[in-house]
Amino acid sequence: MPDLNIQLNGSIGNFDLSVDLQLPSSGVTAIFGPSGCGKTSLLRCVAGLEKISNARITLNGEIWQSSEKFVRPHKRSIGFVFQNSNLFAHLTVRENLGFGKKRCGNIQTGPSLDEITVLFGLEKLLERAVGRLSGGEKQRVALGRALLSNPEILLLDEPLSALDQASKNEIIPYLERMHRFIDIPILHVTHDITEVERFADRLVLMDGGRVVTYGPVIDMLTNSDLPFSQSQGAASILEGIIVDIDLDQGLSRISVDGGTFLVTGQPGNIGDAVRLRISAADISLGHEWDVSKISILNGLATRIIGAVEDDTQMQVTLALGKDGSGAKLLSRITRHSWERLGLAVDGEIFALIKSVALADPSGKSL
Amino acid sequence: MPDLNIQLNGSIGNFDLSVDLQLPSSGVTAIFGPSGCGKTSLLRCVAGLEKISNARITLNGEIWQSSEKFVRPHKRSIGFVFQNSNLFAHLTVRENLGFGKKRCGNIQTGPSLDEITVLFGLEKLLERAVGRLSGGEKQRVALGRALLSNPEILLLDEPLSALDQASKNEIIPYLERMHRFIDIPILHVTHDITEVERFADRLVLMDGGRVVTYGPVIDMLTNSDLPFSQSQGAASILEGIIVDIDLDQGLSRISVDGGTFLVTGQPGNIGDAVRLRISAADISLGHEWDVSKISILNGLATRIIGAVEDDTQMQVTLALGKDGSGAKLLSRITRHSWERLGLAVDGEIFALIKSVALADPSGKSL
Amino acid sequence: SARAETLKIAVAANFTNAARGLGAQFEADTGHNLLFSFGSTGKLFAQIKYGAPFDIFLSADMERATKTGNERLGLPETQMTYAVGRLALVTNGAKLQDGGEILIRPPEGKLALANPKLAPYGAAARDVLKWLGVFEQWMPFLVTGNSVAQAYQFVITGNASVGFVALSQLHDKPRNSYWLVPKNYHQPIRQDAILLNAGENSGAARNFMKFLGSSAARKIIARHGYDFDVIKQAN
Amino acid sequence: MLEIVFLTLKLAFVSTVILLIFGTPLAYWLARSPVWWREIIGAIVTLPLVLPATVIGFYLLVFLAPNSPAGEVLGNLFGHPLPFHFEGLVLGSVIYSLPFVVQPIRIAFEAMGELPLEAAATLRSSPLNAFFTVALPLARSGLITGGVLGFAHTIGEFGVVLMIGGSIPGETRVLSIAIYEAVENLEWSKAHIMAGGMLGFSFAVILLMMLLNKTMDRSRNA
Amino acid sequence: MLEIVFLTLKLAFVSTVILLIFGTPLAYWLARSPVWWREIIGAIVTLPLVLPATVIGFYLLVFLAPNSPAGEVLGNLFGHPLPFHFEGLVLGSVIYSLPFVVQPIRIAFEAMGELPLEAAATLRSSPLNAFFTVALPLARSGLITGGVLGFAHTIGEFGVVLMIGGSIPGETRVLSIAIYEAVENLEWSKAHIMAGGMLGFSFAVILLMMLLNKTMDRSRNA
Ligand SMILES: Nc1ncnc2c1ncn2[C@@H]1O[C@H](COP(=O)(O)OP(=O)(O)OP(=O)(O)O)[C@@H](O)[C@H]1O
Ligand SMILES: Nc1ncnc2c1ncn2[C@@H]1O[C@H](COP(=O)(O)OP(=O)(O)OP(=O)(O)O)[C@@H](O)[C@H]1O
Ligand SMILES: [Mg+2]
Ligand SMILES: [Mg+2]
Repeated sequence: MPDLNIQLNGSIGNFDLSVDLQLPSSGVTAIFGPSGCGKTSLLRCVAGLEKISNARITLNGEIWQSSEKFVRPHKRSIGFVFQNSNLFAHLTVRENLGFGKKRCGNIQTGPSLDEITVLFGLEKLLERAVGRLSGGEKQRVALGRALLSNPEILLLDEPLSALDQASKNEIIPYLERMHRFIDIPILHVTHDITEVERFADRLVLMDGGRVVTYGPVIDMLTNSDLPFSQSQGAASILEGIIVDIDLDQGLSRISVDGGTFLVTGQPGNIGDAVRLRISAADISLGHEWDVSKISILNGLATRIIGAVEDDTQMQVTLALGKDGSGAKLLSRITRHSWERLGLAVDGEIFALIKSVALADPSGKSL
Repeated sequence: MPDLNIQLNGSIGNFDLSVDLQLPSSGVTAIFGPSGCGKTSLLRCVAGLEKISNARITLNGEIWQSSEKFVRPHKRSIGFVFQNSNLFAHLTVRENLGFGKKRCGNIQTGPSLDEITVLFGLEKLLERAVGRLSGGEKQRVALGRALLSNPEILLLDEPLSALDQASKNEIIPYLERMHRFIDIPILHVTHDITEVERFADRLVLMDGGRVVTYGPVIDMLTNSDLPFSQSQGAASILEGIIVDIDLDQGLSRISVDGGTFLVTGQPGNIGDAVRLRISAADISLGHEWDVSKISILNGLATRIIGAVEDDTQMQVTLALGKDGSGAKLLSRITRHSWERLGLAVDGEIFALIKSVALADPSGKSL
Repeated sequence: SARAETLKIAVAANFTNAARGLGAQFEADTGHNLLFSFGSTGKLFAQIKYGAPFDIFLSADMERATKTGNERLGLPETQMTYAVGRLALVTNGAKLQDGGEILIRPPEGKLALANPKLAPYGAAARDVLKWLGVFEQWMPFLVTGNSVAQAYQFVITGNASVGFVALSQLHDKPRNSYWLVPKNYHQPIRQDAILLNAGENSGAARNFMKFLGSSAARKIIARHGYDFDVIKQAN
Repeated sequence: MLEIVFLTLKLAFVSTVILLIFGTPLAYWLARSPVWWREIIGAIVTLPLVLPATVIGFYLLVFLAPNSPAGEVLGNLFGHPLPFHFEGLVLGSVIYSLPFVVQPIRIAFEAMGELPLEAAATLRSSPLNAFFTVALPLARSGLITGGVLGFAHTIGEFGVVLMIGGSIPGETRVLSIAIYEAVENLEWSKAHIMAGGMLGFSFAVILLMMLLNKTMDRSRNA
Repeated sequence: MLEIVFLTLKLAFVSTVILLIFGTPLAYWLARSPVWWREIIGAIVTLPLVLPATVIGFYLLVFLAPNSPAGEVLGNLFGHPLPFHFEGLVLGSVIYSLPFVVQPIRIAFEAMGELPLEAAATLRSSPLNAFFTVALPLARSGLITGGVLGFAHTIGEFGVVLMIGGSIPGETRVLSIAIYEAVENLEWSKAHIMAGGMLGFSFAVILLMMLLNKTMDRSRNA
């Protein structure tokens, strides 16, 4: 049963917004689209900050907006991170963080102020006036403030855009853990496809105020009708389970539908479900694979199930397993290689992938 | 002769800033560092918005700040893009864009308002009040406004952070062209290492108010003392010249010091200097290379000139050419492969790199 | 003097209507032009002292006119009493049975009067209360206005039940709607005029001073509720 | 004399407090209400200014007279008619100083914009709570300025106060009336002393408030 | 009568213009100067308020008397002493209304913050140019409010004007004095008509200015 329902039909100023989304009440939904396509507007409607006439919004059966009803923003249990931070200028960092915490009742389930302070590296800033923070510091305080307010849904409007990679690498896994433990839905606006790949369960693709399409990230990224698979940054996401860990070599074996991958690092414990992101440009194709001659540790038997010519490159869709029944992979090779290797749809081929290319950039999880 | 000199020693509030930079008066200098390390403060000092007591700033021999002199901001020919856009709320988009243009004298060398409008996709927004723009739209207007003011130096504080990849792919090449034609220095604060790799000539690495190190991007990225080469996202940058273009196959041949690469797309015309970014994780090593068996089009003979063990991976530094006299490459492989292939420093090995992995994500230039 | 002159005359506010009557007559007679500035006597004196361009000062009392002369702001020899004010008692509707009898009765409501410090009518009103021996009794019930005009407003608006005002304010009211306080209940309210330095060489100004003492003028002044029984004639 | 000073301060403080209590919500409403007649109310609030103080006082006197409808109601409420009583002075001062209090506060509320209130709403702060914990602190400058102007104007105003108060010692005779009397009565040295004391005291109060405002200022460059 | 109305409007417009011309830079300075005695000037500007209008008028009279030093200088400058002339009225009105004009504008400048001016400076706009093209438009609400308050207060003020002007017909006798005199002289129907006209006219002017302010408003939610 879809638990977060968003139906919007109307306009803000003279910007038309037309959205119809049914989302589960947990997991991360990335909202993706060009500048000015209505991502912020969508979040504002969900938060009740914008009141579109013809709208229906429900969360877990509770009606937030319908033709008869409009729950005002402060009655909605949301955590909102504004695109521009929007901190309270008259309060210190500590008071900003505490503002929501104080008002969310006695529930002690959420994170504590200390926890957030440490996570976001705000220890030295707590007594600072927010006017004297750097851009990234503001963004961290804003995110911390939202997390502390113990929300039933998190609405994040590019919360990490002003942060360096190291900070992101600290924060994303935390958000990931949090949403898995507290099990609340997160709508996450971002322009960073790698954030989507690492962190999102579902993807909503918007353009010009409408939802172009939405669905599980894995399907969306490999769907050849969508721009993702066409782009140079195209990648596939595979879900697998850790079946073996070689601590000495620093390699883990992950079993996916139709094959096994060797990856560097230890993404979890044996039995854990993990996600593999494989960039299409990282997959080479070869008729043979000899692990003693080349540093490529993964050579998986696959069947070519599709190929799209894109200018001078081929976007090849592969299915793991000789019979092509396994998980799908995207590979991107030159037309030159496609021809020279004599490849064709339905042919069998090895997909060659370096273990190192499979490591998560954060070095923490996949 | 270094033409942009920045020496700062002092504090803003209780944040200590200590900078000593000599930069050429053209080219892009990326400023990189964690949130709160002083990047914005540095730009503000150069712009004259912050007045540190003990400072000396000169541009092309003109003293902007010294112990005797302080040129006020409006007397400095800067184009500043603020981290928070900082548009004029009382003006429309068109008036914001025109604000600097009007005041920069009669010089007609800079871009025109129409040009900027089209480039940044602002056609429909020109008469809009800036309070009603989306985050990305604001950022585009701010960047356009700075470019139109015909500056002698561009100070960009995360100008693209709120933009989607497609917009970035439009804007970055334009900035690149611009800085090459007008030949002004650009200081570019960013958290996105790929922006640095694509766009910057020099890199300034900051931390805690000090410059950790700075130098040409190419050296910095492959320098094994710096965090870049250690990270999973490590990459090398090679400079080369286009020697051949196969329009039919969509491949270009680029000659670098010690070898030749086949890349997809047409990054320029024959004879053009281009830059190749090669992610360390994208380079496989092999004892042999048969282009008819595998879709990897580049197999370059290299010599291993260094190897650093990093946990369970090897960070391998290669030099092109059998004699190891050519350009340097970084490769990252598992220790497992390193051992299985029997590799050692000074050994010869093929570096295997997909052409597709060498394509620029923008699809426009390398 | 055939040439028409413009005279600036500072006039105590209580004399406003009478002054207008006099002015009309004088202008008709002589062709001169009169500009009256009305104000409280204290204000007018301060203005004269600090350079106000008035030719003649019609004070509401004797002292300020004398002071004007003493400080050489005007010509002492021209000082004259042009009117003697009469005090009247009004109520806000209640019938005045027998003169000041209402003052003897236990106080009811507020008694309005002009500020004794600022306005001679106020001082006179206080004299009356003292003369009747009821000042102490009324003390807590006194409300003072800036001027007799304000005292009258207190009564008319119904906020004070009874008030001392100038007879000149009542000249169009029926004789039985107020009690004219006997002259001997208080010091006479002499209003003196004096020719100021600015008017020294003006024939029209001297003319007006002369006119002020004329019987034609007195008729007009009397009509506006003023007396003449103690007139110190200037020489 | 002490009595007069005390009464003056009492009037100024009471009026300022009342002005802030009523003026602040009014200013908030004027700054944010979407109704079309908002500006009409705004203009009406300013209107008392254009009449001379004594004239306002006179109309108030008529309006509040014991036998007028409003006077009767208010008289019953307070147990006595308002004119010639302290409460009447307060009423007159409040009406006459209202625009000086409302307008600066309104500007401060307008300058604040909607964003902080939106942030507050997303953090479960009700409109009322946000008014107190976000809007008021952010409009602090406006509140203090409004308060200072209201305070100063109440101290200095005497036209309305004289008219509606009747200058009753201990009840409605305030310092401004005493100074006025001294000036009119040519007791200039007395006037100088009183005026000097009043200026000195008020200067101290105003300066204190303004310095307080600055030291509380966290939001510069925010 | 027409003469009085004309004189009144002339006084109000001239004073408002002068108040804005001098009050705006003063407010800008008060909002942004880093010097420690800034707040002292701020308090001094507010101080005239605490004295009764007639008392202010009296001190101005003394200060500007032809035989005083200041009076001599100004007298020579204008060709005649200022008291009892139109110019004197303007001076008195300006001094007495200054705080009402300066404070709202100051708040608007403060609320604007440094950022727009920094942006202007990076676009080659000199401080003076930025003041006119950035600061003034952004402080528009404050300017209009200040102007409206100054205008209304000048129209309604009569204490200072009466003292320093002397109510000379055609020269210094303005409507507020005429209404005051009509009320004092018990000519109430005349007072009602004048007060009504004045209220109606002022209401129209104030409403117009406030609506103008709102229609020019681009910056909401900015
Ligand atoms: N006015 C000030 N007073 C005191 N400290 C300040 C002031 N302004 C900034 N700082 C501090 O100085 C440090 C550097 O700030 P700066 O804005 O230069 O960082 P930054 O490198 O631009 O960071 P970011 O990437 O987050 O924008 C921060 O820790 C910030 O909190
Ligand atoms: N109040 C308003 N009136 C009219 N148009 C508006 C208003 N607010 C936003 N818009 C327009 O609506 C469109 C969507 O804005 P929105 O902020 O939702 O975009 P966005 O997807 O968040 O973009 P970005 O990634 O740049 O932040 C934009 O074109 C914007 O100009
Ligand atoms: Mg947005
Ligand atoms: Mg910054």
